[in-house]
Amino acid sequence: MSDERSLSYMMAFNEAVRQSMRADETIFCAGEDIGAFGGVFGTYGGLQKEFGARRVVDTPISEQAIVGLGVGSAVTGLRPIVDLMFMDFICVAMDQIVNQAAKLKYMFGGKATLPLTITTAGGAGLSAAAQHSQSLEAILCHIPGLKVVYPSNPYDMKGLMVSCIRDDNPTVMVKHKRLLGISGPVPEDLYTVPLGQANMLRPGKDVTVVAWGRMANESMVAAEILAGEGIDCEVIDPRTLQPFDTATVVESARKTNRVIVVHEAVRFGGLGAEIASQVQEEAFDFLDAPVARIGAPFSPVPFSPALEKHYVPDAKSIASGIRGVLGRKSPGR
Amino acid sequence: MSDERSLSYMMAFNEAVRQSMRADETIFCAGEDIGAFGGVFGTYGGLQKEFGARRVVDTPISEQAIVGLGVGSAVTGLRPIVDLMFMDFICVAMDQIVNQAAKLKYMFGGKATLPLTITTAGGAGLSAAAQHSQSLEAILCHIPGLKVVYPSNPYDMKGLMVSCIRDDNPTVMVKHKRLLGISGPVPEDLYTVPLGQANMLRPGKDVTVVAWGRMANESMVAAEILAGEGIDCEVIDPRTLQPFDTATVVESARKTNRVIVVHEAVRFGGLGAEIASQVQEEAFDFLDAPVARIGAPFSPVPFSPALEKHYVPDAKSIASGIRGVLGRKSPGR
Amino acid sequence: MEPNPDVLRDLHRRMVRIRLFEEAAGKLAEAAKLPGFLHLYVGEEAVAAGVCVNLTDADSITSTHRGHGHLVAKGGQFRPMMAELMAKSTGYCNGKGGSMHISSLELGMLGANGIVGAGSPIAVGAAFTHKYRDDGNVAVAFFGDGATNIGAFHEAANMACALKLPIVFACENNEYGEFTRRDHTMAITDIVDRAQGYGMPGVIVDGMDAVAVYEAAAEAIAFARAGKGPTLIEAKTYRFYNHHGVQNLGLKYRPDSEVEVWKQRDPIFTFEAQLEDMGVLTVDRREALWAELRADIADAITFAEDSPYPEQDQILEDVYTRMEVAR
Amino acid sequence: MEPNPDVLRDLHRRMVRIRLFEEAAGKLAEAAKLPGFLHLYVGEEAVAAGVCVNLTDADSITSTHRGHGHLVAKGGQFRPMMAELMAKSTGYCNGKGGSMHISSLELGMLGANGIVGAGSPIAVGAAFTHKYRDDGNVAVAFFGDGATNIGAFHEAANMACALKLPIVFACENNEYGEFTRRDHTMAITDIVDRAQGYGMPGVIVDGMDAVAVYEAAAEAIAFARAGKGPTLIEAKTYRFYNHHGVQNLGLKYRPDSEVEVWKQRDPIFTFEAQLEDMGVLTVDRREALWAELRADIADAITFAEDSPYPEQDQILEDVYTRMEVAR
Ligand SMILES: Cc1ncc(C[n+]2csc(CCOP(=O)(O)OP(=O)(O)O)c2C)c(N)n1
Ligand SMILES: Cc1ncc(C[n+]2csc(CCOP(=O)(O)OP(=O)(O)O)c2C)c(N)n1
Ligand SMILES: [Mg+2]
Ligand SMILES: [Mg+2]
Repeated sequence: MSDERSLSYMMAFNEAVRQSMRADETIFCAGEDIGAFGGVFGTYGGLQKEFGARRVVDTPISEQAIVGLGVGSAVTGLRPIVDLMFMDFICVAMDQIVNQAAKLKYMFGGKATLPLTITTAGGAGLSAAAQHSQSLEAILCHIPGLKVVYPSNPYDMKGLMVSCIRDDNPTVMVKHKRLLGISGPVPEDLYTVPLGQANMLRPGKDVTVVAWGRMANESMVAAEILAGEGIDCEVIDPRTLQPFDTATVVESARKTNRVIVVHEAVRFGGLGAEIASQVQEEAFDFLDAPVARIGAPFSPVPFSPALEKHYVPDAKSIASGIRGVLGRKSPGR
Repeated sequence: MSDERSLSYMMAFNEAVRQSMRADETIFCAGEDIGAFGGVFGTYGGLQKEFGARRVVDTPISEQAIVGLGVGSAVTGLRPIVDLMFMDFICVAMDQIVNQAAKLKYMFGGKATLPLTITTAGGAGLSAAAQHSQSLEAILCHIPGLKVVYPSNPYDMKGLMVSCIRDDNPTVMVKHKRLLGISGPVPEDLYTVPLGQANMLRPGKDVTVVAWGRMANESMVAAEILAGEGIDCEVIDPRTLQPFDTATVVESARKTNRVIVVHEAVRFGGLGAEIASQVQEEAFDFLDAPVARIGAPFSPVPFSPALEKHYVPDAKSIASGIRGVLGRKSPGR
Repeated sequence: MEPNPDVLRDLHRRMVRIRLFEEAAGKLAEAAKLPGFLHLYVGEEAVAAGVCVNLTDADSITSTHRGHGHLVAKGGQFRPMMAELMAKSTGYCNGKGGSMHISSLELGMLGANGIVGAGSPIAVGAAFTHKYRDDGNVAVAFFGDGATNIGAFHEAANMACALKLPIVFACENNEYGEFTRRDHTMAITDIVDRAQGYGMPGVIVDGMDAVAVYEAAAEAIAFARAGKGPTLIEAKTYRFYNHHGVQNLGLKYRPDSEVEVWKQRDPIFTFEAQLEDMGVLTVDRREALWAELRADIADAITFAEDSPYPEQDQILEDVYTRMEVAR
Repeated sequence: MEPNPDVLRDLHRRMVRIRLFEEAAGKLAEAAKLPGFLHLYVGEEAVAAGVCVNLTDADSITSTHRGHGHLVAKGGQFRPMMAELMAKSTGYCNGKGGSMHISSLELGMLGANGIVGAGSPIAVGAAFTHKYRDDGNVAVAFFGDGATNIGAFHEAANMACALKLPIVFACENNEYGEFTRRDHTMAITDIVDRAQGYGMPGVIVDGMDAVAVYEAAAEAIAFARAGKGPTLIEAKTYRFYNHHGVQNLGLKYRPDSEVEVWKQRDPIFTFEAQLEDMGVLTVDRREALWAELRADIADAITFAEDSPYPEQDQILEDVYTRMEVAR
């Protein structure tokens, strides 16, 4: 059965782009090193070979012009996929993303469509230090006009990427660097995972854990650990961060009465704050404890693995955070 | 008495810079049109005349290089003040702000000081449309390494600006465009308002209102309106948004049991989310209602005054938001 | 590429349309009838007209904060333009964009832009589409002298050359960026000196002379249409009014004498004199044209004034293109 | 400005120090002893050495992702460098920066930088300080060919010229940006063609020839110290190893033959042959030098290996400079 075929997160991305490009001549890709070389993470591997340099374009190191290329070609009728190698580099192109791509339709009174997909790689865990490890999704989610997805597994990767490409709005697809190699079942056909729909990774009754990207997987490990302690976690992966599927999270909160949000970004001002705020707004009377948040400490990402391993939340720290929400102590703390 | 001298918000800024420059030869200013012309908002008026073109520098339209000029001169021993005319333009310079200024000290293992002040003008209300009206403070506050201030009155403006200049870290001073002309008492001497200390604008017992910049003033008007209805608001202006004075807000929350945060930025992902999250974390058992948030709807800032006036929160919408927190209906709703 | 009489009259008409629109907008602004910022194009008409006479609606242009002139030159209609400036729902952008974001995609005008330099990368994208589709169309990026100091311009220029796109970079060098003289912000005399650093031809043209602009643009556009890549055109020009609004209310930043010298070279009046000498335009015809267009302006103002403002519930419209849920 | 024998020996020593450091780092990386990314400078030693021989600790430089060579050339010590690469608390950045952010402010080395092009605006700031203080010092911005396509470089170059700052822009043109050939990303042959667009002199130099680099840099630096403004130097060079790491493990992007041709021009070995011909360096002295420096490297590795990692509680240190509460 095709559904049982296993593919890596990276190749799921690649297949989403490849199959979409086969189906739609208006799609092209552009970015640094994505053509002949296939991208520094290999995510664009082989696409130029199949589609040629006309449709898979190596660009200069010019992030502003790369996004501008996307904006201008999208508004004139193409369906561009442009790559910003590392999520940190969105800062270099921020004007084109925030002031142009996100606002153009609105400023034009709605008389424009911008079917643009921006792809990038986020997250820490490679000792890549402060400028190559950030999780900046909260910034993007604060900007009206953008959509943001952050898949945690190969199945969602393919389906979300296809949805991003087909979406008539500027979308940002964040790949987590540390997930590129993980494998999982990915159907061969061209399917979509709809934007804006959370995924219930694990039903449970004691506490709701909201987490995306690599943190979704770490949270699942934490849930396993806690299952052994008799704690039944419900783990929700929002998958799309903007628009955010509040309904699913609130419904869960009303059931479990306890919620914790986990993300890799620094805690202060992270997306966890928005989610926590919404949950207490909409499920106030159901909450038995404050909505908790786990995120990185308030510092840039340190280079040394000796520090980075404590910096990034992991199954262990998530488990102890969840115990905290339940008013339990972690062993040895 | 000098304390009773009245000065505009704009001139309070100007005086802070002027007096600081007189006292410290390492301070200089750079930005577009700030020299001969005194800045498009007049905030740098007359400084080049007093200090010469060596210390008050007209730059090319090059926001990245303007901030870079600040970073490089700060790390080599000067105390630069660099201006990004409109807050929206921080996006143009985002890499230098987020990846360079904010992180340099950390990446260098602490062996650097960066006494850099970035000044800019935020906020809507001038029909300046989507690219000249944004309130992007939440983005800056999410970045470890930066400090962010947003004064609501001339007294705080002068004192906070002096503190920013003297601070050995990169600080961002946001002036609200619509407050430039407001006047209030400003001492003539060189004083500071410490960074990280909220200001209790109005003590009250029924509900805590947290608001900054122009929203602090609108909230005060709302408080007056509500006083007539027997509602006693405590209004807190955090003044510094990063580091945020959580203690003052939480203390107030524990007293009033009801909190609402008001900001001009879009609600989703705004700083209100962080504040609401912190309050429910630290005052959970004291809250009689969810922490509420007022912010702009999730769209770019519309040009038409007919739309903008509904887009930006004002005393009226704040008052009805506060009534909501207290479980009361607004008249005619 | 000597322009024929039809082209000359077309150039003239476009310039007069710009002038009248801008003068009217200026008056309305002084009467506090236009909200927001207003950057007038008066004095620079020959540039937009000279370039756009060479374009069709299928060609793309990007513009600047000083964008009305470009839109008029590209065929913009007075009614929706005036309505947009007045923030009405009948404007080109339904009142959501205003002067600084005025646009008309049907006319290939991809928007005025409030961020200096940000239009050029977008023009690169439009040029990419034209090349990708092989549709024979081109993109033109308009921008000021000051904008050439910003990174986005540089990246756009380089990328366009690297990808050999059908694009023309049209620089309106009016010697100032806001209130600061150009020679304070760059150490070169001619913007066109930047062309060689990207590997494209660069040409200087008298921006007060519509025919000179027309000829240079015709050549550059033909070059682009022929697949030979970008050109940088530097048009030396001048704005007659203040950076924004009409009169300068702040500190003086330009000597009156300088303004006067440039006004002597008014691109419309000098051109009209030439056209009359050449017998292409009679006094009667000229007067009739101005009268006709003045009436159009009056009509547009009435239209705009009579138009409704957008309604509050439109705030949340147009942020996203709504997608069918199942697809 | 013919270099005297002392300068020649200094150039040589700096180059050998870079080579040995980089070869050692490459070996450690292959043995998985270095976390993170590693961009080796091998092949380009003549550029950093040729420039930095002209500088003192009071002069400032900014660097790139490929920054070890610059730091060594500026006087960087092996121990804290190696410790930094090994992520130890005794490193130049206490293990917080790593290869990509290695720095030493005492040596005027304002940091390797992970963002292509971002160093140049910072160098402009340093040059501003030098001019402001009138201290006679200069700033040098090192960057690659690929970096000249990014906006930040452009803004920095233009601003430096507009403000006439004491700065040298030193471009290491190694013909590739990561895995993409330069001619795919720009339509010009020589980076130096960009200089004229800013109004500064531009000079091309053989980046495999330390003396040539030295002479060009000496002139440009003297020009800057004399208050005459910036210069762009383009050094044609080549990296012998992969973009990052040592061997290319992915798709082949450079022909072996091309690499070979450049390796024939090894900047150290060709220089040593010259120095021996000139009698400036004897075989004995050369061998003694390599041996001495090899021992230094071995010592640095031991030092680094024996050093402790930073402790968890250091994560939240160094984010801010703590301020006295009352001041
Ligand atoms: C990125 C950015 N920086 C600064 C501004 C403020 N600003 C608006 S117009 C302008 C001057 C532009 O000069 P130029 O490009 O020469 O165009 P001109 O106004 O002369 O037509 C400036 C600095 C802006 N809108 N965007
Ligand atoms: C803004 C930005 N874009 C992309 C990258 C990824 N990147 C790292 S090095 C590099 C190539 C740089 O080329 P060049 O400037 O020629 O320097 P070289 O590596 O050849 O020394 C790229 C694209 C980056 N670090 N920063
Ligand atoms: Mg200009
Ligand atoms: Mg290179």
